Order: sequence, then C-alpha cells, then structure tokens
Amino acid sequence: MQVTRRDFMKILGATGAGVAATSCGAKLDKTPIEEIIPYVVPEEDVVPGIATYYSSVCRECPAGCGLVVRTREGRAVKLEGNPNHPINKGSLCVRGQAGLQGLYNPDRIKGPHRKNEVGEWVSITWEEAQGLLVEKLKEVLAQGERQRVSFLTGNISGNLDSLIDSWLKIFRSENRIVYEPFSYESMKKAGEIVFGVEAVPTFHIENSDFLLSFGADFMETWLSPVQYAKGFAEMHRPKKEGGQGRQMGKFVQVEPRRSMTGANADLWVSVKPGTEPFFALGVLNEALLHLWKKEGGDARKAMLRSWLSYQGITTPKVAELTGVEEMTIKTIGREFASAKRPLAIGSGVAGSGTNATATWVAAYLLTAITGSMGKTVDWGRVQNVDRLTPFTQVVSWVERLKKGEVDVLLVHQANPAYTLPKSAGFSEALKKVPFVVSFSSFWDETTTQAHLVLPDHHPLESFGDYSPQTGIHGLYQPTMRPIFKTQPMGDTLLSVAAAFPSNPFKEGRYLDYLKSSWSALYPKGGQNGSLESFWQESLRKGGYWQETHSKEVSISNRLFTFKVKEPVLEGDGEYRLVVYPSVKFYEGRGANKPWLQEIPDPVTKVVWNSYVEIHPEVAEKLEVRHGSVVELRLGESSLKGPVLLNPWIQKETIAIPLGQGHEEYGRYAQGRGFNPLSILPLQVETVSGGFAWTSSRVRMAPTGERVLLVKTSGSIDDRNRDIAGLVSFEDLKAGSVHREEEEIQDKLLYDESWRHEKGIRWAMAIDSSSCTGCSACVAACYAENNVPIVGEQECAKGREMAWIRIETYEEPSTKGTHPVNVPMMCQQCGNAPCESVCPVYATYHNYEGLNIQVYNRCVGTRYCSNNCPYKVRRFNWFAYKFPDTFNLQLNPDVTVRDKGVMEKCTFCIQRIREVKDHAKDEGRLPRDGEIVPACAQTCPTNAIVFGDLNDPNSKVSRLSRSERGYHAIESINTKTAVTYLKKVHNGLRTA
Amino acid sequence: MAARIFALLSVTVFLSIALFLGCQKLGGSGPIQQPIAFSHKIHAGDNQIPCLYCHTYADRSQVAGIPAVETCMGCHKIVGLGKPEVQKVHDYWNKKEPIPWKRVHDLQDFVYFSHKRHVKAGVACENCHGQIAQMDVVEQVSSLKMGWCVTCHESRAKDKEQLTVLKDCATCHK
Amino acid sequence: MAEESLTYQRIDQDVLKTLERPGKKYFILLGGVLAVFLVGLAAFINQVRMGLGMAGYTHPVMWAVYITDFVFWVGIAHCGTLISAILFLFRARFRRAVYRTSEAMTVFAVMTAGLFPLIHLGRIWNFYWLFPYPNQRQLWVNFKSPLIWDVFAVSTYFTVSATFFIVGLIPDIAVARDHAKNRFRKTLYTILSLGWRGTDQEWRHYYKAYLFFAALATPLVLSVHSVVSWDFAVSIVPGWHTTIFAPYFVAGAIFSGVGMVITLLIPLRKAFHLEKYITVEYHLDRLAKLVLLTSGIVTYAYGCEFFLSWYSGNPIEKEAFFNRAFGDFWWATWIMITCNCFIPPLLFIKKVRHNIKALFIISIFVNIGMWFERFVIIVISLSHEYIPYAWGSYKISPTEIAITAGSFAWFFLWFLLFVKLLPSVSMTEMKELVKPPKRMGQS
Amino acid sequence: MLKFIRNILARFDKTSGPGVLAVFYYVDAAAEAIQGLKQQGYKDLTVFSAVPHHSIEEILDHRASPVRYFTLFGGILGCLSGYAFTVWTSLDWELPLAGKPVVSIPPYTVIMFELTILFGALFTLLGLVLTARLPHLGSHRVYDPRFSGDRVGVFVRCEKGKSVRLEEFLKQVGAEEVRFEGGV
Repeated sequence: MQVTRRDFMKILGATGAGVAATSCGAKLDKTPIEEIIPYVVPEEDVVPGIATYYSSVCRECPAGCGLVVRTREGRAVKLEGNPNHPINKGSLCVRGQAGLQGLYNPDRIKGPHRKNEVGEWVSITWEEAQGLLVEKLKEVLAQGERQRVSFLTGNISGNLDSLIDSWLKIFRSENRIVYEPFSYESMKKAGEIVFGVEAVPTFHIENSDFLLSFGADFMETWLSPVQYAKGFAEMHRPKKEGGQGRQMGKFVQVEPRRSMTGANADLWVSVKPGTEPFFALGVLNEALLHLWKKEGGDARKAMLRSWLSYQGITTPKVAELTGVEEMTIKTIGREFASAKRPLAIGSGVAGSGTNATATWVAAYLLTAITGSMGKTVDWGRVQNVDRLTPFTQVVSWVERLKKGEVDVLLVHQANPAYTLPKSAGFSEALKKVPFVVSFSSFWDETTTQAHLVLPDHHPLESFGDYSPQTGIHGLYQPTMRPIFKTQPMGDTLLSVAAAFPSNPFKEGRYLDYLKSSWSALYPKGGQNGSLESFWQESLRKGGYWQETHSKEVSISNRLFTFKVKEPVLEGDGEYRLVVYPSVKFYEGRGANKPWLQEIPDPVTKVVWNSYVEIHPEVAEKLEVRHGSVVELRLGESSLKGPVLLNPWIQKETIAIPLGQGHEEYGRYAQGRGFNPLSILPLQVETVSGGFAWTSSRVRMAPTGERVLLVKTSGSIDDRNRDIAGLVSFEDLKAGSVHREEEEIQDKLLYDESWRHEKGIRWAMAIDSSSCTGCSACVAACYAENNVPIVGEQECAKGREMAWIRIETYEEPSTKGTHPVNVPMMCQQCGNAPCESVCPVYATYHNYEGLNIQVYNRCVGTRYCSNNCPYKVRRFNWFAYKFPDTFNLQLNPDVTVRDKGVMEKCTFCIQRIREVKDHAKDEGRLPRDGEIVPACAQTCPTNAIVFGDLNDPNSKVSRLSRSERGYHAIESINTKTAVTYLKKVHNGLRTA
Repeated sequence: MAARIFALLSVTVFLSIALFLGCQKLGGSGPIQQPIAFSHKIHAGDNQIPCLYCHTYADRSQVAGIPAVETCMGCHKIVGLGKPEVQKVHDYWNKKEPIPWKRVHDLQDFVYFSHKRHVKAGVACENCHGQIAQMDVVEQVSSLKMGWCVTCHESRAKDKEQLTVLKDCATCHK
Repeated sequence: MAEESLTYQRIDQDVLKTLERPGKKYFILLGGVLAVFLVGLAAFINQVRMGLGMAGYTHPVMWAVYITDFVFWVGIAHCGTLISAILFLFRARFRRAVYRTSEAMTVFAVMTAGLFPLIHLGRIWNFYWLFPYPNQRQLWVNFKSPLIWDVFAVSTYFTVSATFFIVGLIPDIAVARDHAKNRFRKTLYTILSLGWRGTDQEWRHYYKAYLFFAALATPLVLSVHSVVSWDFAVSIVPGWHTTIFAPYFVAGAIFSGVGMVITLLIPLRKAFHLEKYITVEYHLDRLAKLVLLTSGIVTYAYGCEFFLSWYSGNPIEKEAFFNRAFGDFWWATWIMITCNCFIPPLLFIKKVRHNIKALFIISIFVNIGMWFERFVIIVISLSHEYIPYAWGSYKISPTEIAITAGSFAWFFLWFLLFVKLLPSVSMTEMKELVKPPKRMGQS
Repeated sequence: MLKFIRNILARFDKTSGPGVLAVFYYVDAAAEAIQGLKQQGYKDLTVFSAVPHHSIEEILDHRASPVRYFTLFGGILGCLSGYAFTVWTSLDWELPLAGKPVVSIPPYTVIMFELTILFGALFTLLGLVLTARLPHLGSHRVYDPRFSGDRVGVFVRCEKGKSVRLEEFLKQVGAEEVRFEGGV
C-alpha cells in the first residue's frame, strides 16, 4: 500500500476496460478511433476489469461506520459497509452511500486559493499557500500574546485531533473548538446528574424488549443510526428462538412530530413540544408504582417517589400538561415496568427544549429502576462526543471573536456560518478575524468568508483514523489518487510547523505521524508479528477494535437536588417551532449531493426543497394548501417557506427540517429551500448548556404565494390492493396469520407448464417489518446502477429515475398509526406484463427467471411501462448528463442509458454475473448469500434478502414461504419473484 | 414517358435499398496507424512470444490488457537497441509517459465481453483476432458485430440448455 | 333527385371545373397550413434532438397526446373506407357523390396517423427495428406485441386504402387527362391514368378487381381499429383492459370519421359549387343519420364501460372509472360525454339535420369529443393504475400542441393539394347514376 | 429499347390496329353495331366507354374476369406466409415472454389476417395489371378523348382493304364518325 506506487496510477488510466461513457446510441458508422492508455508501470493491486476493495471509514457523520470501497481501474465506484466493523456490520445509511458524491463533487475546491485585495479568489500553488500561512503565523507569534490562533474543527477524534492540539501549542494557544451542531450536552449532563458519569453510553437496543424513546431519532441521525437501526430490527423481529414461543419487542416513540423513527413505532405518542420531560417523569411515576406493587417498596423506590412528588408529578397533571390521555401514560408505565429488559432513551434534537436534560434524567432512571441498565446500556463503551465543545462555550468563543481576540482562525470540517443559529452572530464575528483559513472541500458559507483556502483531501483519498466509540479505532486509507490539487490537512499542518523552530513533530508527513501513533495501539492488541504487519492488518480490516468491559453505574445523590423546570419559550406566536435534523442532509452537510436532494425524504417524500410542516386543520384555518408560502416571524427575524400538510404533528406545532437554505456550498444546494436556523433564538438548555432547538413560539401568516413543492408520492392509501401488509403480533403468535395463496389456475389462455421449475430463479424477500424507510437502498442503487438525477422540475413530473423507491402506505384501518414501508422495485414477474408488449424483444424473461431489459435494443415505445402494474420502469426523457467529475463514479459494469431508453432494476445483474463468473472459475455454482444486490447489501436492518427461489434451502425461499409472505397485487397473477413479508406491529395492551 | 418514370422510380428504390444495406457494413476495420510501428509479426510470429506474456489479463479479467511500458522495457533494455522504433519506447519510458496506442478492437459500451471466459472456454485468440502472428500492423479481421458473435455462440452450444445460456441477451448485454 | 337534370357532359364540366387554376384564397389557405405544418415540424425536430421529455409525459402517463392523435387519425380514416368499400358492397346510392372525398380523407388520415407511432418513439432513429427484416443481428420482432400488430395493420391499411383510392381514380383521371390543357397536368394525369382508355376489357377486369378491393377492405377496416383498440385492451391497465373495446372503437372511429367527412364536405361543396351533387336533403342527411347511429353506439359503449366497472365489483376497475368521471381530469371526460352523447342527438330533429350551419358545428363537436375520448382513455387510465403510490398527473406541453397542430396542417395540406389536383367527386360513379344517351329515350 | 418493348406489347394488344374505329353518341346505337358486328363474325372487337354499359356487356358476353383467382391465391399465400413467418421467427431465437409459449398462435392470428388482406389486395392489383394490361404503354392512336366523356367507341380489327364495307355498316347503324386506323 505505498503511495509512491499509486502516484503512477492514472485515474482514468484505463486499460481497455469499458469506461462506461455514453452507450446506447446506434452507430451505423464506425465510431471515432479511441486511444487506449496503458500503465507505465503496472499497478500491483489493480487488474483492469476486476474490482479492488479497500477498507475505510465513513466520515459523513460522527458515527464512524466502517467502509469497504469498491474501486475499478483506480476509481472508487461504490461504498459499502464493512461487514467486520462492530458498528455498522456491513450496512450503510443513505448519507454514507452518498459519500461518493462528496468525493466526486464537481463543486469541490480544486486547489489552494487566496482572497485578493478586492475580495476575489485567486488560485495559488501549495508553496505559496503554505508560505502565506507561515507568514501570518509568524506575525502572530511575534506579537507574543497567547491564544491568538484558534482552530475550529468538527468531530475528528483520533490522531488528527491530537496533532492539532500539539500544533496549536507552537503558537502558544489552546484555543481549540470542536464543534458539532448535534452535541448531546443534555445527555452528558444527565449522566452526571443521575450516575455521576459525564459521558454518553452505547445502547444495546438489540438486547431490550421494550424501547421507550422520547423523540430520539435513532434511525436517522442520532448518535449512530446504522448501529441502532440494526439493534431495533433485531429487537423488533418476531423471533421463534428459545423454545418459549414467539417473542417480539415493543417500541414506543414520544414526540410532537412523527419522525421516521416514530413511524416505525408500535405506539406513537404525540406530545406537546417541550413537555417530553414531564411525560417521561409521568411514565417513571407509573412504572415505579407498578414495580412497587409487583416487588414491594424499598428505600430507593421510596426516595424516587418522594423526588417525583417534589417535582410535582402526578399522572393527571402530566396528562394535562402533555396533552396525552392518562390511560396511555399508565399503560406505557406499566408495560415498561413489566418488561424484562426495557430501555428508555431521549431526547433527540427535535425534542430538546430548555429542559431537555430532565428528559434524559427520567429516561436513565426508567432504565435504572427496572434493573436493565447493564443489559441495555453500556457505560464501558462511550461515544466520542465528550470531546465536543459545549454549546455555551462555542457561543462565548464567538463573542471573543467579535471582540477581536483571535488573529488567525483555522476551520476544518465545520461550517458554523450555516450551522450556528444566525442569532449567534458568527458571520459578524468572522469579519473581526483578520485571517481565516479554511481546509474545506467546498465553498461553503464559512469558507467563502475566509482569506485562505487549503482544501483537504476527501477521506477516501487520504490516510486517517477515527474512533467513534471506546475501543473502536477505524483506519482509513487512500482508495484512489486525489482528483484535484488538494493536500491532506495533516501534511499541510506538519509542513507549516516545520517552518517554526519550536516544531514538536519528528514526522514530515501525516502518514508517518499516523503510523507512529497507531503503534501505540500495538502492544494493547498483544499481536503476533511485527508492528508493520499490525499496521497492514489494520489497513486491510479497516481498523482495530478492542473489547470493552461494561461499567456498573448507580444512582447518585446529586439527582435528588435536581429540579425539572418549565420550558422557556421565546416569542409570542401561536405555534411552537420544532426543528429536526434531516435523515438525508444531517444538519445540512449533505445538501450539495444531488442523490440526497433527489431521494425523497422518507417521511414527507419531498425532494429538492424544504418546507413548513403543519397540521391539515391548521392549514384549513389559515386557508393554505400544499405549497402555499407562509411567513414565520419571531421577533425581528422571519422566514418564508412553502407549507406541507402533515396529519402526524401537533396542531399548535410547526416543524421544519434542517439542511436546506444554503447561501453558498455548491450548485445543488445553493438557493434551495430555507434554513430554520436563521430564525431560531439563541436559547440554551438551562442545565447542560446545550443548544435548545425547540424553544420558540412563532407567528405564522399566509403570504398568498404558492410555489412548487415536489412530493414523489401519489396516494398513501393502498386501497386494499395487497400492496402493503400489516398484521398484529398477537395474531401472529396465535397462529391466525395465514398465507393467502391466490392460486389462479386453468383460467389462462395458455398452458403454463413450460415454465422452468428447475434451475435457478432469482428472487427477493422483503420484510416490511424490518424496513424503516431509511432509503439507504435507494442511494445504493443510484450509486451501483449509474442512475442519473433529473432535478426538481423533472421530479415534479414524476420523472425521477430511481429504480427502487420506498412506498409508504398509511393503512386507513389502523388510522395511520402503522405506516407500512414497501420498497418497490422491479418484481421480476414470472408472467411479466411488460414482456409481451415490447415490439422488439428489448425485455424478455431469461433462463434464471429475470426480467431482462436490453437497453441498446429498446426503441422507446414505453408500452412496457404502461403495462407494468408496479410502475417500476423508468424512461430516459432526456440525455441525462453526469457532469465532470461525477462521471468518474460511474460503474463500468452497467451501461449508461441514452435518451429514449427504458430502464429498470434487474436485481443488479452485473453482480450476479460477477459472482457466477467467479464461481465458474472455481467450478461450482454460486452459494446462497454470495450474490448480494446493492440494495440488500446496504440495508441496515437486512430487510432485503436475495437468492434462488428454486433452492428449497436458500434463505430467500424459506422467507418466501413465511405465513407473513404475500406478493404485491397477487390478484393479477403476475407471479412476482419478490415476496413481501407483512409488517408486524406489537401493540400495547390498554387494559 | 410513363415508362421512363417507372424505370427511374425502380432505380431509386433499388439504390436506396443498396445504400441502406451498405451502411450496415459487415466487415472489420482497415489497418490503423499506431504511435510506434509495433509489429505483432516480429513479436508473436518470428519470436514466438506467447500472447499472454504481454496481454497478461486475458485469462483472468474481462480485458486482455495492454502491456505497460515497463513490460516493453523488460526486453528492450537489451534487445533491439538503436532501432528507431525501439528508441521511441525508451523515450516514453524516460518521460514516464504511457504510449497512446490506438484502439483496434472496440466493442460498444453496452456489451459485456470477458476475455477470461472465452480463453477459459478454449477459444483461441486467432478465432476473433485473426492471424495476429502474421500481421505487421494489426487490423480488425472479424466484424465483432452481434450476428458474428451469435453465430459462434450457436455453433459452440452442445445442447439446447447450453444454447439458451449462450443465446441469452443478458450474457453479453449489460 | 338532383342527378336527373345531369348529363355526362355536365358532370365532366362541373367536376373538371374544380381542377382549374385556384384563386388567391386557396393559396392563402395553403400558405397558412404550410406555416402551421412547419411549426409542428420544428417542434418535432427539437424533440428528437432533446428527447421525449419535451412532451408532457410523466412517470405513470407514458402515452398521451401522440397516441391520442394516432388513434384519432386512424379513427378518422375509418369512415372513408366505410363509405367507399362497405357502402359499395351494400350498393348505397348516396355514397357515390361523397365517397371520393372521404376516401381521400382516409388515405391522408392514415398518412397522418402513421406518423404518430414514430413521433412518440424514444429513439425514432431506430424505427426500422419495428419491421421484420433480415439483419446481421439475427433478431426479429415480437409478433406477440400489439405494437407489431399495429405496424402490420396500419401499413396494410395504408397500402390497401391507397391502392383502392388510386385504382378508383383511374377512369376519372383519364377524363381529366383528356381534358387537360396545361403540360404539367397532362403529364401528371397521363402517368396516373396508366394509359386508361375505358375498353371493355379494362372495364371488365377493373370492376372485378374493384369489387375484391372493396371486399378485402371491409374486414380490414374492422380489423384495423380492432387492432388499435387491442393496443389498450390486451394490456392490463384498468380502464384499458376491456373486451368491449374492439367494437366500441370501430363504432367510435366511424362516428368521428363521419364527423370529419361532414366537416370537409360542407365547405367543399360550397367552394366548388357542388350543391347539386352533394345535397343537404339526401347526402348530408344520410351522413347525419350515420352520425346519429354511431353516436348512439358510442353512448351505449360508455354506459357499458361504467356499468361493468361498477358491476364487476373489482375495486381497481371501479376506482379507475370513478377517477375518470370525478378525478383530476373530470373535465376531459365531461367534454367527451357532452360532445359525443348529448350534442349529436340534436340531429334527430330534421330542421337541425338540414341546417348546414348546425350540421357543421355539430360535426366539429364530434371531432372534439372523439379526440377527447381517446385522451380520456389513454391519459386518465394511465394516471391511476394499480399502485396508488405511483399515481400521477399529466400536463400537455407546447411541443405536443405544436405537433398536434402540425398533424392537422399536414392532413389539410394533402387535402388541399388533392382537391385541386384530383377530381373530388367521382365522375364515373356519377355517370353511372345518369341515364346514358339513347336513341330510344330521345324520341 | 422502348420501341422494342412497345412492339412486343403491341402483339398482345387488340387495339393495335389496323382497324376501323367508330364513334357513337347513343349507347343503344353502339350496342346495335356491336350486335351486328358479332353476327358478321368479327371477333376482335374493342369497345370504349366512360362507364361500362350493361346493354353492351350483355352483347359482348365475356367470361368472368380471372382477377378473382389472383385474389384467392394472394389471400391464401398471405395467410400461410403470416403463419410460417411468425412461427419461424419465434423459433429462430427463442425468447420466452410473459409466461406465454414461444409459439403462441392467438397473437399470430392478427398477423396472419393482416397478411391475408395485404397479399390479397396486392395480388388483386397484380391481377388487374396483368389482365387489363395496365399500364397501357402502347399507342393512343386508336382512341378518342371523347370516349372518356359521353361517346362510345367501337374498334374492329381488319385489314386495310376490307375496311370499306365495315365503315359503311357502322355509319349505317348510327356512328357519328368512322375512321380507319393503321397499325403501329
């Protein structure tokens, strides 16, 4: 893995392997003669035409999932989860899948830049750039004052973190800010209050049998979403193990606006925003009561009860405060207390008001009193968020900037000009800093205000490590040569340091620094072999993980002095404003990735825009409808945005997703939607000092305008057409769920006996019960199959090209409490209606049961799509372009479709082909589970299983025979290869 | 009068049919000028260097691979010094630049073709590439058009089952 | 009867007069039509260059105005063959004066219709893949696809109806040839008349052949619109998958065709002073009655469709029809019903039937209504199919409007050229109605 | 070249003369003339008219036109080739579709039907062209433009010397105009 070698590598150094460029155009004459460029020296890892895989770490959010990067001819073409990584176990979320679009983004900064006297950006060389920085730093050093150099980073644990700290010391500064917009102060604080441990533990959701969440969106952005979604899927799976009949966990989500996580709950409880702490305490009260009855009282329970009455908690009062029925609180309390291994978590960003710590206090207490703290909460493995600078300190740092106390500010992986509320005044503060250096890859809101830009490599181009949790050391490496003239920040810092006499670093390059620091882990591992082989092994595995030991915690006395306060609300409006992190954009960092813009939001199904979510009754009152623009006003500040009707939101609440409304950042993000942070007041959580996201009352008034707000969903009611399936766990347990086989025989014009039952029939089983709607599969499909993006206007016509979409149906029979997600892709029908209507055989049934689409044969009559009952075929209305440098990401195994061609999912036939090719070399057939389509590969909850239906022992055929199984719209006898498994809901007994 | 017009019409029809068929050229390419006058006749013919010596990936990847300049230099550090064409190789090597060969055999991008599968199935290189060992300048001998592929696939199928696989569209189209 | 006052000579004179040098108005009209056609052509070329996205297609609605136009024009075509072939076999007297115009309309309408399956292709430059011809790829076409049936049906229909039309013209062109004064016309008619001299041998074979053409065209005309209807009926789209479609489409086609014939004849007879030949009381009256009959059939078919969708109990089918009447496109459905079911019955009143203006306006309504019928069937059905999540909408685009207008222009361009170049009333057939000059009768 | 073709065609052309051409105004007069000529044993009669007249047809008493055999043959050929072509192409490259058998006759019936009509019509056209000898590329000397108007023409082949009696007869039955036309 030597970089020197890789220096020879041509990014497009091809070889002869088909670089998927344009494709289907019929060419009567010979195409112009191409050139084939061989290597000068052959790259030893690279065989052209064969994929090479590298381990890496996903740096799209602080969760730190492990990656396996698939490269072809020296280009990263696909990201997949590292199956051996303890956090994500092979899966990735939608943001992780879209990581490639950060790497290949055409809006990346292509080299170092300096702002000249008139404020224009001038491209300079790295020598000039580093020289400029050295010069500025020397000036500061000459002044002799301390803390004049400040370094702002995102959450970068690991060696880069320590390097920055040592580097700052050269300039006699400890002025270091580690800033993340979601920084979990209340969680840390609650740990300290309840257990005397100021840390954020890991939760073993998979071990719990009752999960109560007060607004934590743990399947979307909260802490480690892939890990927790996996845990949830395991906990919420109807299991047969243990010989004690079927078992299945329950999940209750309490929040004012139903999030994607809430949509997966067995019971979604709608509370008034800011009253979550009281609800949590109310449940605690009921649970205590129940335990008291069951186990009898003890001193601890008695103390807690008196503490609760000190808080003034009674069930009727809580009911009144939160707007939830008393019965619901009682039921939740009782069920929680009687569960074997319950777990309570919360709150997330959306629910954190000025009293969010109290929610966490109650949640920890709930878990603690039931005695499952050790089983479901792991205090031995803590999240790395302890490194984060608390929000109050960030605010006071901004104040110091305003006073001109900093001469040089260096910014890396942070964009506070966008992510801090406007009321914090960061942009004004930035103007007071004489010299701002940005290491950003993008011209974001902070970088455009800088003076010098030293663009860092993308993590996929650089060496580095990241440790998201105790004992998990992820290691990443260059998977390809850098695309642009960027330089790793570590290298930049080290070479700048070399210009100073007090340089503490021996190493000249960051790789050497990293390697020597990595050796510190070596003895801990007790490895056999040399240090070098440990390093190589770590690179190959993608890191090094240590066992941790769980830590016992007990309730500390500090708790009893803690008093829950009423939420503080700024503003005098009628509506409480809830701002929530977007599953696609996080706080906004994903906004310039067109995949993320075009993939519909899992809950609202909106693309390319942001919106103001209000209850339909409120809309009626204000006489606005979908897309009507309203103005929100809080004090002096105001914002305008289109309305989206959401029945699953409190009536006096409005909700806005984070992530859009960028003023800078790139062509896909700029000028799109609006940023709720521009209106939020600078309210701080009173106990922990975190930012209080939900702390304002705003006024709302219609403006009379109406704009395009594109939703990709048609109807959310499946109209009993056997598309979405839902059963209750009780029915399942009682054995009253039966397969409704609708065998249609002897009703056909044709004899069906010719159809092959021998050989292979590729098929899928998709468990709606596991599918959370997270849309990672959609992004994976975009990446794998060269699916183009079309933009908002085209999406408005339904022309998005996604081969797989998450259809979410709200069952009217359950009054929308159990939305069912149906990932819909080509069903590879046995009796495919699309096939017989194609005039030119461009689509037909192949010998392995696949419904093949031959792109270059298609003439574009579109009849197949009309006749497709599942509407999964996509047509190339235009010649969709992959702008430079996105075209480098294209998968060479998949044709790029030309205009006028129909396309669709074929179960990733290129992967089937690859595995079959490999198996044939070994003289065998593909094994079950060896072929994994991109969607199934990335699914955090393993909801999608692929295999051979004709093999009775394959996983897919076993699942397809499940009593929960059904085929979508079975009545039309399409004999689909996809079997859906009905969603199971495990309702609470209200008796 | 009328007869003349009839004659004219039929000639037009005939010509347009001929033109249409003519456009769908069935043969291969002519010789293509390469940056270095590399002769397969000398290498593969006279000197009997096996194909896989240079096209190393042919039995393990989709692509056969064009030799890296390093491979050329493996021999030409010693062999053929002083010859002007060999000097060109040295120039590229010294500049650390790849040789911009012109592609002779070019399949459409929507075709999946694996050299490995064909080599392993015992298809000789000459079957498609012609008598390379006798060519000074390589030219495309076979049409590499779909019908040409299919004819061979058909002839190699042992039974109906194999024919189904070999004539499956998805075998070659991606 | 008007023809009693006619003689052979009179007929020749009157009809040949229509072929005389056209006036200014004609050229203005021709220029206007040509301009519209060129706009449509430009829109089409742009669409080929950019991609089909220029049309208003959406994800579920992948067929729309172009296929509507296709079915509309094929439908228009049908009436011509009905009048020229079927009524020929039935020896209906009133057809003789109007059949030439309607047959010309047939040929031009098929020429227009035939363009649309090509215009709507995603990759029109590969259109020839739709024809089974030997090729190096060793590939054929899929004869199971209704679109291939269409290729065969429409091309057969065009071939047969054009042959029928041209063969039917031969004796008349001979007349024109014998009277032609300028060189261009003389040459043109000489070629087209195939040297026809009206010998007894020629007539003997000609009449037999003409009879067989009519006999072949009769089942063909029924089959072509049946095949077109099967493009829809053979699919599984709710709202398309109906057994009633073939007869219903045929009736609708004749309905729209007769409407178009009336629309064309009324201005034609006025411009060319053919009132003696095409009379209100006889010819137009019969055509109006045909409109009445077919309107009745079409109305009945609509009723059947709605009734059966309700009675079937199939929720998907029910919903499709509910959506048709009350969904996003309710207006299109109600335009269709108004124009096709409520307005034509006015023709029951003799006064209306015999009022040229009223008849003309009603015929225009029939055209509009029938265009919307196809729009309703195609667009509304596609917008609400099986998967509710994938339901969508549709909005017509400027490109589609331009191309549709261009198709009308293309049709009228041919028709305008036709009326000035070829006799638009059959002299031969008119002569057959007139008693030949006889010594016996004279005295 | 053209002349050569013309000469060949003229051999099959009954109107290629020499002979006598009579122009009639009255149809019944023409009928009478034809009747007379037939009785006199003239076989190579050609009648020109703008429309066929029953009275004349009855006298001429031709056999039924053989065009119908062309139509029948074309129809059968079309049907069979429709069947053979669809089946053969399906088997040439077997591509299973939608659970239907590779050779499925019901959809192919449409093609068979269309080809029946198409071939039937084209063969009828061929029959017309062959039997009626169209296009008539030969001389138009034995013709009068008035024949396409309201006159009826009768042409009788005869040698130059024998024409006088014939001309007289024709004038006598009411021909407006009688003239002798030489050969090609």
